Amino acid sequence: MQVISALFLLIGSFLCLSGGIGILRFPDFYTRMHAVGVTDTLATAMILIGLILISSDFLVDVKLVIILLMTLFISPTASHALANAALHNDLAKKDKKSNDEVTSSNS
Amino acid sequence: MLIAATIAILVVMIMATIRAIMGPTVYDRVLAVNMFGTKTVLLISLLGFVMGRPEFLDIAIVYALINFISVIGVLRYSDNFTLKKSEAQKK
Amino acid sequence: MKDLLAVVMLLGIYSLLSASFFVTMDAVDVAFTEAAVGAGVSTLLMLVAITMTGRKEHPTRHKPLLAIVVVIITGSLLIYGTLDMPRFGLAEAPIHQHVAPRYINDSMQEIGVPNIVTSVLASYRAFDTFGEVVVIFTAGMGVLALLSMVRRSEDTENIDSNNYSMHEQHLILRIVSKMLIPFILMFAFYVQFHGDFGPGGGFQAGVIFASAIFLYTMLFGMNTARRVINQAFIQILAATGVLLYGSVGVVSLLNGKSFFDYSALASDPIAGQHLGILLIELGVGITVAAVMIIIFFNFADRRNYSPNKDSENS
Amino acid sequence: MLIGLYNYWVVVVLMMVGFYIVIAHGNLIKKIVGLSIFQTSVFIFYISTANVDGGTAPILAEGIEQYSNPLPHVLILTAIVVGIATTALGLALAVRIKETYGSVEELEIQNKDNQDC
Repeated sequence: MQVISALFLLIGSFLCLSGGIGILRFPDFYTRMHAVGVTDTLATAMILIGLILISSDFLVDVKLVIILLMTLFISPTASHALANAALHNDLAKKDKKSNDEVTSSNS
Repeated sequence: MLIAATIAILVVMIMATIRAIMGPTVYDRVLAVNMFGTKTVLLISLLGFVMGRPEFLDIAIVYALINFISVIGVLRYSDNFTLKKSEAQKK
Repeated sequence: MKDLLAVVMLLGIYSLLSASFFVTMDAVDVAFTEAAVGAGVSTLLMLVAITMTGRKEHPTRHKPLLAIVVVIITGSLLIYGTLDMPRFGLAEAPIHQHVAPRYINDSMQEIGVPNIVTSVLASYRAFDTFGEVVVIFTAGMGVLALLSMVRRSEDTENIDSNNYSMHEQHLILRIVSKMLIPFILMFAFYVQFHGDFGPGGGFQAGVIFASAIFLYTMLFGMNTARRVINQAFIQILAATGVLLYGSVGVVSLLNGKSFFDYSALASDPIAGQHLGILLIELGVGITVAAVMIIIFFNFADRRNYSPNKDSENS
Repeated sequence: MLIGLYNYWVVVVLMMVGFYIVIAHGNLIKKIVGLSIFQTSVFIFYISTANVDGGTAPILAEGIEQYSNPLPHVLILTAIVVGIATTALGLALAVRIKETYGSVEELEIQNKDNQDC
């Protein structure tokens, strides 16, 4: 049990880190959003499952499952709302422009 | 392993903070704050296990909820700014 | 940083961080409160205020040099003062010698509640907490006095249609929130009544309850929320909480014990303590929730109406 | 010996950051933000003094001997909620000032006052 839990925790930490690198390194908002939105949910699920495997108390298990369920609901909803709001406010145009400027200045 | 995961989450939190400080647009910042919130939930549940007092899990639940509320709040009111701006431009 | 919106968001991160700090310092209840208050309510209130006062800070002529000198002098004096303080985490520090041992060793026999923070908050220092609740109530009344305004009916339709179009945009958000809000309310009650055994209590529960209402207000519009929660009703509720708290003290006074000595409430002292703590936490929860809702509603109302008022004036 | 005092220094630094914001910035909202940073530094001060080496959260449980000091926790718990209530009051004042003077910048408010006199 310990080994499996450690494996889950390891995968979770790896996903977290890749999401963190994604939010720092990606060039514009939507790609960052992609990096975070995808890794966040899975990483949270992995780490919580890892914790469930090593906990011995039933109440603790229940609470962890509640957190897991809520993350599964909330995280995609928040990402959706964020992307929706950004799209509605014409962020895409601005960002593309600024990216074009950046790439042209780089090249 | 718990400690390793905690450290990984701390590193990611630092990264999210950097993005929140740099973030060229409001949405980048909201994204970073949201990510920071989910990582706090994980950090607190991990810390509960590291210290051997899993009572901390209640706090993690509160965080998950409050984080959602504050993201919605920021979007609702930042929407308002942009709406006002676009109306002003139309006029 | 000139963009106040960014400042507020960083303040949110700061508060999340300080709550994590409280967790590592074993202050579970404090972390709970900071989680509910700092990240949620205070960020929201700041945001609403910024929508009214303007988002950009004007570049003003600063005299930072003088300020920096003052700050550095004060800071170094304070650091000089800390040199005599006891070492961090020292078990023999004076703060741990005075009343804390009694709370830790005897509270189980005297109060019968596992969470020491709750027993100190609601029983040993009940009078202090009563003062705090009255301060919160007064602050709520202050906001009411400053910001409340007579609602005009002709604006209602306009705002309703605005909100309607907004709902259409956020369909997914609305459905998920509909599922979440009952859960948040349930959780608030859990925190309220489980405060004797784990982290939690009236203060936290009140804030969580209020944030569920905030979420509802933000997604379904002010008028829908007003229909659910009447302003007059919530004002009465805020006063009821304080009165409930105070009357528990008066009842124990009438039963021949001192003010807030709950062992007078029942024949068995421990049962009396339990009943007293339950009632007091309930009073605190009601007042905090009602005051937070009053504050938020008045800010949101002001925001909806002030543009019209400005155009009338100009 | 000195290194054991670092918690106080962190508090002092945070407190001074808040203090600097309050005295150096003209925007009232920003002053309130500075005040709340100042406030949090006081919270951190109290909570860090409550910590005991090897102690755990002050919720009585079987087999735990050393608890942290619960008294500062109680004080700060109520202080946080009172703090948000007073912050809300400050924000309400700022909103009213904005409505009356049309600005929340200290200088502009003073200029307007001088003109009226």
